[in-house]
Amino acid sequence: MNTAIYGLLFVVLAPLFGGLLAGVDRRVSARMQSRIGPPLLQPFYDVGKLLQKKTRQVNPVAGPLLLGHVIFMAATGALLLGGTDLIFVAFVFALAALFLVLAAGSANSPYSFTGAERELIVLLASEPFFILMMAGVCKVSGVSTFGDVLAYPQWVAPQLPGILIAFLIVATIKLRKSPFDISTSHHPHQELVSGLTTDMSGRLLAYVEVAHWYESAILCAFMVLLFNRSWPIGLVAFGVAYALEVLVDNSTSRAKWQLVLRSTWAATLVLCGGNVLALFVIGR
Amino acid sequence: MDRTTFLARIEEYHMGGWRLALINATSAMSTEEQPGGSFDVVWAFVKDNAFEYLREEIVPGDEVPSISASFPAAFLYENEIRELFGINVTGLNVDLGGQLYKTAKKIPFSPSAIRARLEANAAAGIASASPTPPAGPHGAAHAASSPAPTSAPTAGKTA
Amino acid sequence: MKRTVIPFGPQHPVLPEPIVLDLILEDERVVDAVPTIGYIHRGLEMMVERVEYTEMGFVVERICGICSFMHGMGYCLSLETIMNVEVPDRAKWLRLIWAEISRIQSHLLWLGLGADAFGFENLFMHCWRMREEILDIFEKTTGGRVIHSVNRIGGVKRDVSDAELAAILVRLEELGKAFKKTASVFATDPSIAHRLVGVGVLSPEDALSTASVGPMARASGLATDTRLGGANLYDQIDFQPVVETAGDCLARVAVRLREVEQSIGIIRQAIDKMPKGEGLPLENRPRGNPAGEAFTRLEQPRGEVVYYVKANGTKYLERFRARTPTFANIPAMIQLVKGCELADVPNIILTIDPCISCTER
Amino acid sequence: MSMFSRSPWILHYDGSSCNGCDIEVLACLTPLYDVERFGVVNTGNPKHADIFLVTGSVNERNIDIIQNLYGQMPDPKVVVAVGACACSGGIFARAYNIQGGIDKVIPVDVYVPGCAARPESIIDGVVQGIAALEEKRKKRAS
Repeated sequence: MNTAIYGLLFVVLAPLFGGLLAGVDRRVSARMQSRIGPPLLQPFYDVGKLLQKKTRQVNPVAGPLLLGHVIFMAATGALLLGGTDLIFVAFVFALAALFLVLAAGSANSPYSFTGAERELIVLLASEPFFILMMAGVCKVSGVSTFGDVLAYPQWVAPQLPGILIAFLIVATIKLRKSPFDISTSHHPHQELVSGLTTDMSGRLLAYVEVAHWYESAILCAFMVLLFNRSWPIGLVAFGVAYALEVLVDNSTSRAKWQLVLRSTWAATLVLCGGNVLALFVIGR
Repeated sequence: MDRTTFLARIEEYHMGGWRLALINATSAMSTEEQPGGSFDVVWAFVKDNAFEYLREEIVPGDEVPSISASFPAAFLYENEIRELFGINVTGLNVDLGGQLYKTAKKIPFSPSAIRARLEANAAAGIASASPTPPAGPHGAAHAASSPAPTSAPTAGKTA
Repeated sequence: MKRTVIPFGPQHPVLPEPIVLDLILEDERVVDAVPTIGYIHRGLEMMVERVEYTEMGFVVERICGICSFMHGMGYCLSLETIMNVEVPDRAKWLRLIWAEISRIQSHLLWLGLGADAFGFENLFMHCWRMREEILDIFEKTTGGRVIHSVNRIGGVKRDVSDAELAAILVRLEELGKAFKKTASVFATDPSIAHRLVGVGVLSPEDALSTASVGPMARASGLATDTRLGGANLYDQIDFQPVVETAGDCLARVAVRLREVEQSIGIIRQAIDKMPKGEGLPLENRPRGNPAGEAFTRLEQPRGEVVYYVKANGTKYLERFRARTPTFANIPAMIQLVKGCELADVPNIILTIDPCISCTER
Repeated sequence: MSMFSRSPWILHYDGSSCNGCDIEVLACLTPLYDVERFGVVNTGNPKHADIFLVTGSVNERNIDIIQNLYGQMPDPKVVVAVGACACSGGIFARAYNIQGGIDKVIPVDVYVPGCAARPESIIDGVVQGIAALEEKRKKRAS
């Protein structure tokens, strides 16, 4: 009963959290570029405007697919906090991301399509990370739901150093930060125009934005999971990680997809896989 | 124009390691000698700080050989003079087929097009250059009375 | 292999100006590129029919808003050659100083755009912030930010006081310090190297056969610099052309980085050497109409520009022609784009520093 | 007051301009002018844009492009013609290949004068564009 309320709370509050985070991000980035930057609530203004705009659907399936993208992103968070099995959550998370790829791929524009192809490439490399991460957390704590891991009396993180480092790399992809923003980018000056989102307008683009807010909140929840004994420390850890991402975003150029693929696989297989493998070997 | 001598001179520049600086055409309006007008075409080359050019007088319809075999970059200039002046350049390595500028009016720099514009201006009372070329050592008469086109390349000034 | 055609342009965020490259891709590798231009073709060369030679300079300045000063200067130099006008010394020096300031402005602008193309927005912002300093100097001395209109046939329209020149030196000194930091980021950042090293390599032979000019040729080891001819007082300046040998995108960036510092040095020498004082003559205005022809060459930020002016003794010129550096560099660009990856296309296009409005006139 | 006034996204297209206005449009984004303060984003993608900034005049070749870009922008949308060339053809109005200002092809809501238009006036043009955007939204809603 209690956990279901947490799930509902996530659905309602996560967009606020994600939107505000995006607002802080834009302002901090602007400061790093010696600009003042937009108001803190700018992401909300943007989405509000997009909802008022006329929507051009290039393909009738794009709308439902993107709605699915938002719903499944929200569901991922709800299921996580609602006490569902962690591995299952990781799968739903992957499914949510897949909806965006399908929606972008359904548009008949080369930019959107190439963006979808690139997104799929990094998705294939990064989604196993979340499954391995969950496996690691379950192995260390011996329990398999969010609440139980948080109630576990010992720290999970010290036993998962590889996963913590890999988390930073994968989060760069998930948060669409340079150098790994190859499928779409927050600053729209790349060779694929706006990549995945090139053909989405009005309401559809708003869905993508909102889903992205959910995604940020889910990553934050994952961080709390890793720092299980105290959620304020988890939040701080996420804050530090996010600050690092912003710093890296502002001090690197966009990588090419081969490098992205190599580093994601390295993060997933070597760091994360190695970490989980070590747990099983030592734990035996 | 003397095609063989011209291409031989071009090849000399090529072998000498010169860089193609530009191919430039100028339309001269009709005169008594050339009722259809003519073109004054310059092929200019640069090496270190030296700037030299070959000059030919071309009558509309004359065939001008492409120099893209010796200077591959010439294709851009040759497509340009073909499209803007209507000069009949043959044997290009890259033929853009009139798609380079794609101007609203075809062949806008040709003697007849210039003449038509100037006459229209004069008729409408808009101040513009005179549709009849001034007599004297310069202008259209100059091109007609210029030395034999395949004479030694004139050393141009560098600025 | 599946082939995709990506229409790169005419409207594309990486390109501030319209040019079309139809990129034929196999996966993400470009197998062919077909260029189309003409979106900015105004036919301003033919405006000589209706614009008197005295006013044509203002049209020529607007061939391009980035090298506006140099275009105006080139036009005036051509007519001064035809009309045999001796330009006063101080005017010549002022032209040289403004020309070098234009070079710094253009290179900073380009470095920013280049950084933006490979996804380094922060560098873009910092380069453009420095560029605003240069624009401020321009505005103070000429009255315009991008279009200056200070050149006249026979000299320049405005004087810059000695005190102002000294102040410019101080500002450039400051700028030079800030620029050094930014330049070191371009030169040493590994993520930039990942995008630029070994990308779009132009060999010295290819640079010659594609008739490349300016930083494009100099990055491939050719020491071509029109300023070495010594015209326009450059014979009184001590400088060496900036040459790099790698021929890749990073080399082209490096040439421009070093040229910014070189230009600051040239301006310093010029201010040092020029005749001082108030009320020195600035122009010798010619009388009558020009007759004759002239080829004028200048080293613009993007490379050698060639002007051809033919006058027939009337107040309307018979022919004006500008062969701009980007026009000369397009064959090289097309050659480099073939065989590269989609992600490299913006870098290759931008490292030639394309100025399409120059190209199409 | 709706969200439109707080989040005008821009699409910039260079008609046949000399680059002067284009670089001034870009300069608006950079630290000295920083239009992102007002929520302005240079999208580079017609499907995301609210305000169409056009610099330079119209020639035969870019008519289709400008109409196409305008057509791709979802309603409500406004057009801001930046610089003398976009307003009337400017100094190039007399050139043979120029047909005139942007309003020959698409409806223009705001004209920004200048050769080249200064960043301050471009920002002013965008602000006026926002007001026009707001009106169009109201019309659509009613």
